[in-house]
Amino acid sequence: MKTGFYPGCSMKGSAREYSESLLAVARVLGRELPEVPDWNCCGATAAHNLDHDLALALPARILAAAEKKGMDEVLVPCAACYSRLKVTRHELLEDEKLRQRISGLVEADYRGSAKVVNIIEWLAAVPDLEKLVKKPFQRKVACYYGCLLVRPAGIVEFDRPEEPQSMDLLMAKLGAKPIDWAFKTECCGAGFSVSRTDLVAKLSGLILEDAVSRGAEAVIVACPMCHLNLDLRRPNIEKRTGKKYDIPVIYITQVLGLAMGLPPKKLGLQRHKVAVKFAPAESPVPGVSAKRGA
Amino acid sequence: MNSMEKDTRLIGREALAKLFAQWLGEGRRILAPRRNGDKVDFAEVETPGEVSLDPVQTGQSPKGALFPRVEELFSFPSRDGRVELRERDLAALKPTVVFGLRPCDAAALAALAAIFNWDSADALFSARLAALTTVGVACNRCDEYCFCTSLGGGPGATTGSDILLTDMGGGEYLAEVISEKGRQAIQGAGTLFQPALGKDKESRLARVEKAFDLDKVKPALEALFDDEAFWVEQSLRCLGCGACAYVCPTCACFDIQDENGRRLRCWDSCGFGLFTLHTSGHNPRPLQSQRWRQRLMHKFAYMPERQSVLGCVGCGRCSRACPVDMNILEHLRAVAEAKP
Amino acid sequence: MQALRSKARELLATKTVQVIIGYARGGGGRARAVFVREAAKADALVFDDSCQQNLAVYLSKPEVRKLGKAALVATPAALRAILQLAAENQIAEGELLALAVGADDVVPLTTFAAIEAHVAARDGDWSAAEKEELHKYEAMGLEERRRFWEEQFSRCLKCYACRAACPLCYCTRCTVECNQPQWIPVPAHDLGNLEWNVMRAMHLAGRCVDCGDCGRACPVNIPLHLLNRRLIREVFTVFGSRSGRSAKGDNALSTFKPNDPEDFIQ
Amino acid sequence: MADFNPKIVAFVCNWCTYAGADLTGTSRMKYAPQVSIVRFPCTGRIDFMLLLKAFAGGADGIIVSGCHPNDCHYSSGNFHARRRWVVFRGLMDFLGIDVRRVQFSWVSAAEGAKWAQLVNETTDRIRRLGPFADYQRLRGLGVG
Amino acid sequence: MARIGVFICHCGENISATVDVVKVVAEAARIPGVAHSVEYKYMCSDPGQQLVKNAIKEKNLTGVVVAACSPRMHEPTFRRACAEAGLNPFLCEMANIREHCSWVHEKGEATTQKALDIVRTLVAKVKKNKALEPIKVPVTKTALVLGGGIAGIQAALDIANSGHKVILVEKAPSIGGHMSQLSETFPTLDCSQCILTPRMVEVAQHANITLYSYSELESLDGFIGNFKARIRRKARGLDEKLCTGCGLCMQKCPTRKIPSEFDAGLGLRPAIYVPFPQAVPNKPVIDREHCTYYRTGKCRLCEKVCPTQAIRFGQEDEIVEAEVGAVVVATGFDIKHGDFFPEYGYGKHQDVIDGLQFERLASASGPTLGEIRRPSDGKVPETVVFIACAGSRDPAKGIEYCSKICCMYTAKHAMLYRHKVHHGKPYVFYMDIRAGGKMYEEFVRRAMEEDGVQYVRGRVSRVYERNGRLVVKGVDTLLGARPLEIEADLVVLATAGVANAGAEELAQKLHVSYDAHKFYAEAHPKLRPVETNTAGIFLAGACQAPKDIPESVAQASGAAAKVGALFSQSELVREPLIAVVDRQAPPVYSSCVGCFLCQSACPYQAIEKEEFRGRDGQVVKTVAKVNPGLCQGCGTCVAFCRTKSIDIQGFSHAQVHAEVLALLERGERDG
Repeated sequence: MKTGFYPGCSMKGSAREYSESLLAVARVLGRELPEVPDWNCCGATAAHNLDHDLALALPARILAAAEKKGMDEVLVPCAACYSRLKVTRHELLEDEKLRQRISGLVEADYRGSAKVVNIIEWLAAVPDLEKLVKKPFQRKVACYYGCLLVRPAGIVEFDRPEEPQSMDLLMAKLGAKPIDWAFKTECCGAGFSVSRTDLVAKLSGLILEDAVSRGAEAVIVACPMCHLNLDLRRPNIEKRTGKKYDIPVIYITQVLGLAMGLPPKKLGLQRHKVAVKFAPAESPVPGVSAKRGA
Repeated sequence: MNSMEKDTRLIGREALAKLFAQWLGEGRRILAPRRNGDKVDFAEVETPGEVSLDPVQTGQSPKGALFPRVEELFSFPSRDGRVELRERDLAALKPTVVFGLRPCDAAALAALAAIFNWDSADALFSARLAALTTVGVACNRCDEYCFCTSLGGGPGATTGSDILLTDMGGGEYLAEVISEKGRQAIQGAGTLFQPALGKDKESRLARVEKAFDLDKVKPALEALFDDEAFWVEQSLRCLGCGACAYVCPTCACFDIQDENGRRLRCWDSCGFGLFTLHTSGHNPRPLQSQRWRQRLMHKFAYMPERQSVLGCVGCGRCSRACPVDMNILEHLRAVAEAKP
Repeated sequence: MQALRSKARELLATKTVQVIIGYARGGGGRARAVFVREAAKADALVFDDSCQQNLAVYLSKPEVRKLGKAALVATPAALRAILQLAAENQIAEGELLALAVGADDVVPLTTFAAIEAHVAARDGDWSAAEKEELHKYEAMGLEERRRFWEEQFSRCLKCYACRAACPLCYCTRCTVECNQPQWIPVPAHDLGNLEWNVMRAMHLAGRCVDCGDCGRACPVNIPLHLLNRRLIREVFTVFGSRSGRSAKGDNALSTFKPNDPEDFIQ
Repeated sequence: MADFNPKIVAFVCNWCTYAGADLTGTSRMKYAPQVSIVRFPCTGRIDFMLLLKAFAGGADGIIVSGCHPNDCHYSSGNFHARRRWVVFRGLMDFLGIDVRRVQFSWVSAAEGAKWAQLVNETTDRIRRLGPFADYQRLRGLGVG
Repeated sequence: MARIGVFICHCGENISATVDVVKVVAEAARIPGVAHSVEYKYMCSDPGQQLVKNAIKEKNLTGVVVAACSPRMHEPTFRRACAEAGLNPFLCEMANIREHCSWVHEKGEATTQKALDIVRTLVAKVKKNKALEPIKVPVTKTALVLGGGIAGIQAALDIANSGHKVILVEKAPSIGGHMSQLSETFPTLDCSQCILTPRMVEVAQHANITLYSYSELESLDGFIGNFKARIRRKARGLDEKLCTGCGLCMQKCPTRKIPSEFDAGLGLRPAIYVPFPQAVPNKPVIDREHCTYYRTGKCRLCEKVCPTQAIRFGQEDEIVEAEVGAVVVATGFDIKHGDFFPEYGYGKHQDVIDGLQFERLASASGPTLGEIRRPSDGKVPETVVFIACAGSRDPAKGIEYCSKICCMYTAKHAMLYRHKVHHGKPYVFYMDIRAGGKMYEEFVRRAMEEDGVQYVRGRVSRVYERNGRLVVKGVDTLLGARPLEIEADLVVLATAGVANAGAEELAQKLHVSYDAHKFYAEAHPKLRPVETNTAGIFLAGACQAPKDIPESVAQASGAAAKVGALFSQSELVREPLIAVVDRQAPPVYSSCVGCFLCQSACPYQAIEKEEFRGRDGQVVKTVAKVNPGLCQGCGTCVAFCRTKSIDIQGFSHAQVHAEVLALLERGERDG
């Protein structure tokens, strides 16, 4: 099983800590994660609003490259990229004529042997992960899946679209206590994270509010967009709700890293806007500056 | 035919090659024993080099030259319900030289002719026969299955051959020109031959011991006809396939089939259960033992009676071909020595 | 061989069976079938590598059946044939016993169960040579294979020695003998020969016990057993069943699994 | 080969594919006219000998189609047929006969469109393969 | 010599538009054996049929080919016509030059040529056709009805009332089915029990009906008119003859806290119980899973208190066998419990319930005696949200089809709620309202207009708990797709109607086909809605698809009528298109060698063994024989037969062989 790694733009930018933590964790798991050679933008979110062919061509080129390199699966940690790649794979395999046309466009033939997996699928496939847990992450966590990881159900065919469980199960393995809450798959406003920050504040606010009101100590995410909106946009949220929220937003890979006992710095925890520290009862996660703000 | 004075000469390999060329030039086709894998059978050849005379016998007899496995007698193409009758163009039959057949096979031609032209002359067969010239090669070897001598034939017998060659060693053949046809076949090739200078073939011929007394066979068969136990015993091993009949140089049973507007004649065998099956479902020869009896009776009792010729020449092919080692020689001995 | 002869003597003397169907020395070093009915004649029996014929073929011959209960000197293939014949209701328990001849012993197998066990215990895969033989033809290109078989079949005489020699061609009316309608042309021309040989192979699919007698019997040396071999493998690899292993077993083609492969079906 | 008009025979079951082909008609979908249908109660009834007969008679291609698995009007006829075709194809291929000339398919009574598509695709394939000369030639061979 | 008549139909323009009919007529006339070849505008019309009849008489035809539409359309028509003209109907074949030719090809030579090919093929076939006589099989005039819901009850009563015996099998302890669980019924709001129980009693008392409650079908063999059913009577744990149904055992049973199936889990029942007071038969069963005695080996309290010593702990299941001539399948449906929509929180929040549970809450005989009280705390809900299409019409997450009954019962529920809780606020989220049916639309309007039920056109995205109340998050698409949140006390899901759990297994026992959703398939969606593809087995009620009461009853009566028609004759006439095995005079008897490969291939166990004995009485031959009653004519055996000893009438070797050759003739026929 040869797994390729498609970082996409955010993993190299706003979500550096996501890929840092992923790679750190992969190292412990003894998994190679070579990047898909000469990868390009997945096209989210602009392409599919503008040109259907383009929206398919961009991911098709990525997948073809991976396939050419003999990769059996491509790990796509960013939910947005994941969605694009998964949708493209689906459409091309459904329609041979389309597949040929798009293959022509990108001058590379994608036959579908390289599969697309998201971070949860990938981690869930690791045999007895729990054995690697050194420091159980004993926190009440709200597993936030966001919109793209599980939708459209018919295409991603991953978990239950409205009431997903896979991340909760993963967290439980790491010692955390997933809470039952209502906003697991509600929209964080990613589409508007630049253009309409007020909407982002509103939508993400509802998410935080529900998580906090049900006693969550951390929101766990598997998507750079979600993280950006719940973490970086925290001031906007607080401005809109007039409330303060200390609840940190942590990548699933970071939680795993912490549970494995990796140093927080290696996991890029210090990069978060909202400091990863917990109620005084617990000692703050070592090595992370407690100060707020950038 | 053989009333004329003996014409005997010598011919060498190279000359033989020239003779082949001449035949081909005259528009004849040459059928001769040719090796195909581990089998040697009659097939079209152009040079003596292709001919393989080493085995005692070819797997199949040359009877196909006169009586092919499947042949079209005439055709009746139909279009939109209108039927037209097309006779077979006998003139179109290619003159043929069968080269390298053994004296037993040559003798078999007489048996075939006797059947096909018995009550009425078979036009197609006769035309094929007329266009056929036989150049036999005497046997200088034989095997345990040969018994020509028991049936009045012999390794050097000339009956049925238009020319008979005997390998005298050193690439030299003694050529006996036996018939008019034979003479025609070497017309204008006189220079290819040397005089025989009293060379005698006898020394070169194989020794085939007499295996039984033929005179006893026919009466014994007739006496044994109703001896069911005898025939069952004789044929217990027989599986009733047609191998013996189909390799036999004299077996002439055939079936008529209409197919895609053609009337075809194809080989059949009295060994098959279907051979005597009536439309009613009744079969006068339901058992293999009866069919085996029929095989022997037909060759050694009925044919001598009706066509005054034996239905067997002792080539031994059937015994060699039989998947279960039925050896006709043994069975004939058994008949001859039977005490009914 | 001595063991075989004494066993035969015993079986006949004790009237356990009326006939021993075995091998005797034939012409030209060949072995041939023999039907021994008196203990005194048991010494005619031989058993060596020349004993190839599948004697089970005689179990459906009326004249042989008339001889009474038989003991059959059985090669492994003959044992399989007996089981297959039983599975196809052609012979019944107790009608015969099989003599499985070993290196220096002979094992009488009186029940089908015993035969099944004996076969199962010695069941093996084809020899490397046998596999190679089959592979040789499969390695050919499609066209090359077509030419090969066309040449082979062009020699076929329709003498039906293959059918006669086959222990499972016991039908009293063969498809080739049906003329209302005429399924297969009677003449031995190329089309008739192809259809005959396809039909023969198909009708043995899931039934052939792989004795190779069809090929051995052919007077013009057509490697007919290859056709059966090819289908034996097909049936085994695709349906996982092998004929001649059970006296009850259903024929692979008259049974099915709902999830049988169908990748070739659009 | 574009101008070559193949002869294609379709052996279909009465309950699914024949009805499906009827539906193609009632829906007025068009397809290539080279295919002619022979109706059987069930694919289980279809003797492999008939396929040989069709080829011998000059067919360049054959379609065999019936009910989808579990839909068989006789509950299991198509399952038996399926096994038969597995073996038959194996043999054909071994004899050097191009199995692409026989198209097996499941077409239900509701799949009028699929029938049209099946016929058209098969016709195209047979066109590409050309006349089945190798087989039709055999009719003439081996007669003295 | 054959004298075939060919009759080519224009079908108005349907054929003649693309096929040169005149040419086909001319060409057909030249086919060997064709004695008569004509065309006509509408061959199926009376004059058209007359054409055929006259020709048969005048030209004394030996066979008829009608080149027109699909045989599936008009074969019976023309076969009848032939019969009327004195020609055996099975000497008539149809050449399908419409569906398979004129409709699917463009006008042109190729199309005309194909039409001719088809005609030639059928001419070749019909020349080989044989005159066949219909098969007669006896009919056992007893019907087996599976399922004691309203459909089964109706079917059983109708058949019984027409004077035939009925065996009614119900797997539950009592008949009544889902209808007995309902509170009131739309559109009239009359009490379900009130109209149902009299029927139940009638069943129990009817002289022609044998009721096996708490029983299930074990197996069904045989064929139309001659089925053999094996029925498992599950052990009730008591002697029904002795039990008077006094109910003492139930009062005394110490194990009382078992969720009642009848109350959809909202009520409790003891371990020995009748599902509901009006149960028929009114005899309890012991639930061995919960019964203290079966669990611990102690108790036997019921045995002690039983005034008639009816309790039988040792009782075992009993198999009864019955011969029946017809079967009515009325096994009903189920509503999808649990969740197509986990986000609605069914099973997570006690106060999210399904429609059936609401029925029980609203039912006077229910756990709350008809008061609407929510399960969690028994409070009367102030706000109730009803969610329609909770799974139906949702290919992505639920099922494609419309469950049909939900729109109506949801309206009913909302109404009943308002009638019982006057100040309550009922909301209904819906996609569309499907109220097709007599007085249905009016009924829904009443709910909206008179009972003030709030209908919101939109879907609900999730239901979650927020400080003690259920938040229903949805959208109102009629008010500009405005997101909408309603805080409710009770949420009722109109979950989809689905096939019974055991539906597939039963279908296999019965050899009837079923659709992708495991609902039983009718023989024809429009014209044979109550028959299955298996002759003699009929459908009634929701086992075929979700149905409301009137529909189920109507179909049940329909099925009963079919059974009546079947039972109206003592012999059943079947088409003789079945397999037969060759027979010949002794000593051959048959060309069959008795390998019996056909036997294991036959889907209907129709192949039997026949032994022939010689003069000495010894068996000389054992060959195959086809049971004409069981054979359905698939012909699978035929393709297996190496000796070609089995043939199938109507699709015989001779016929199909001739067809294939003729098809490929195309005029030329050179050597």
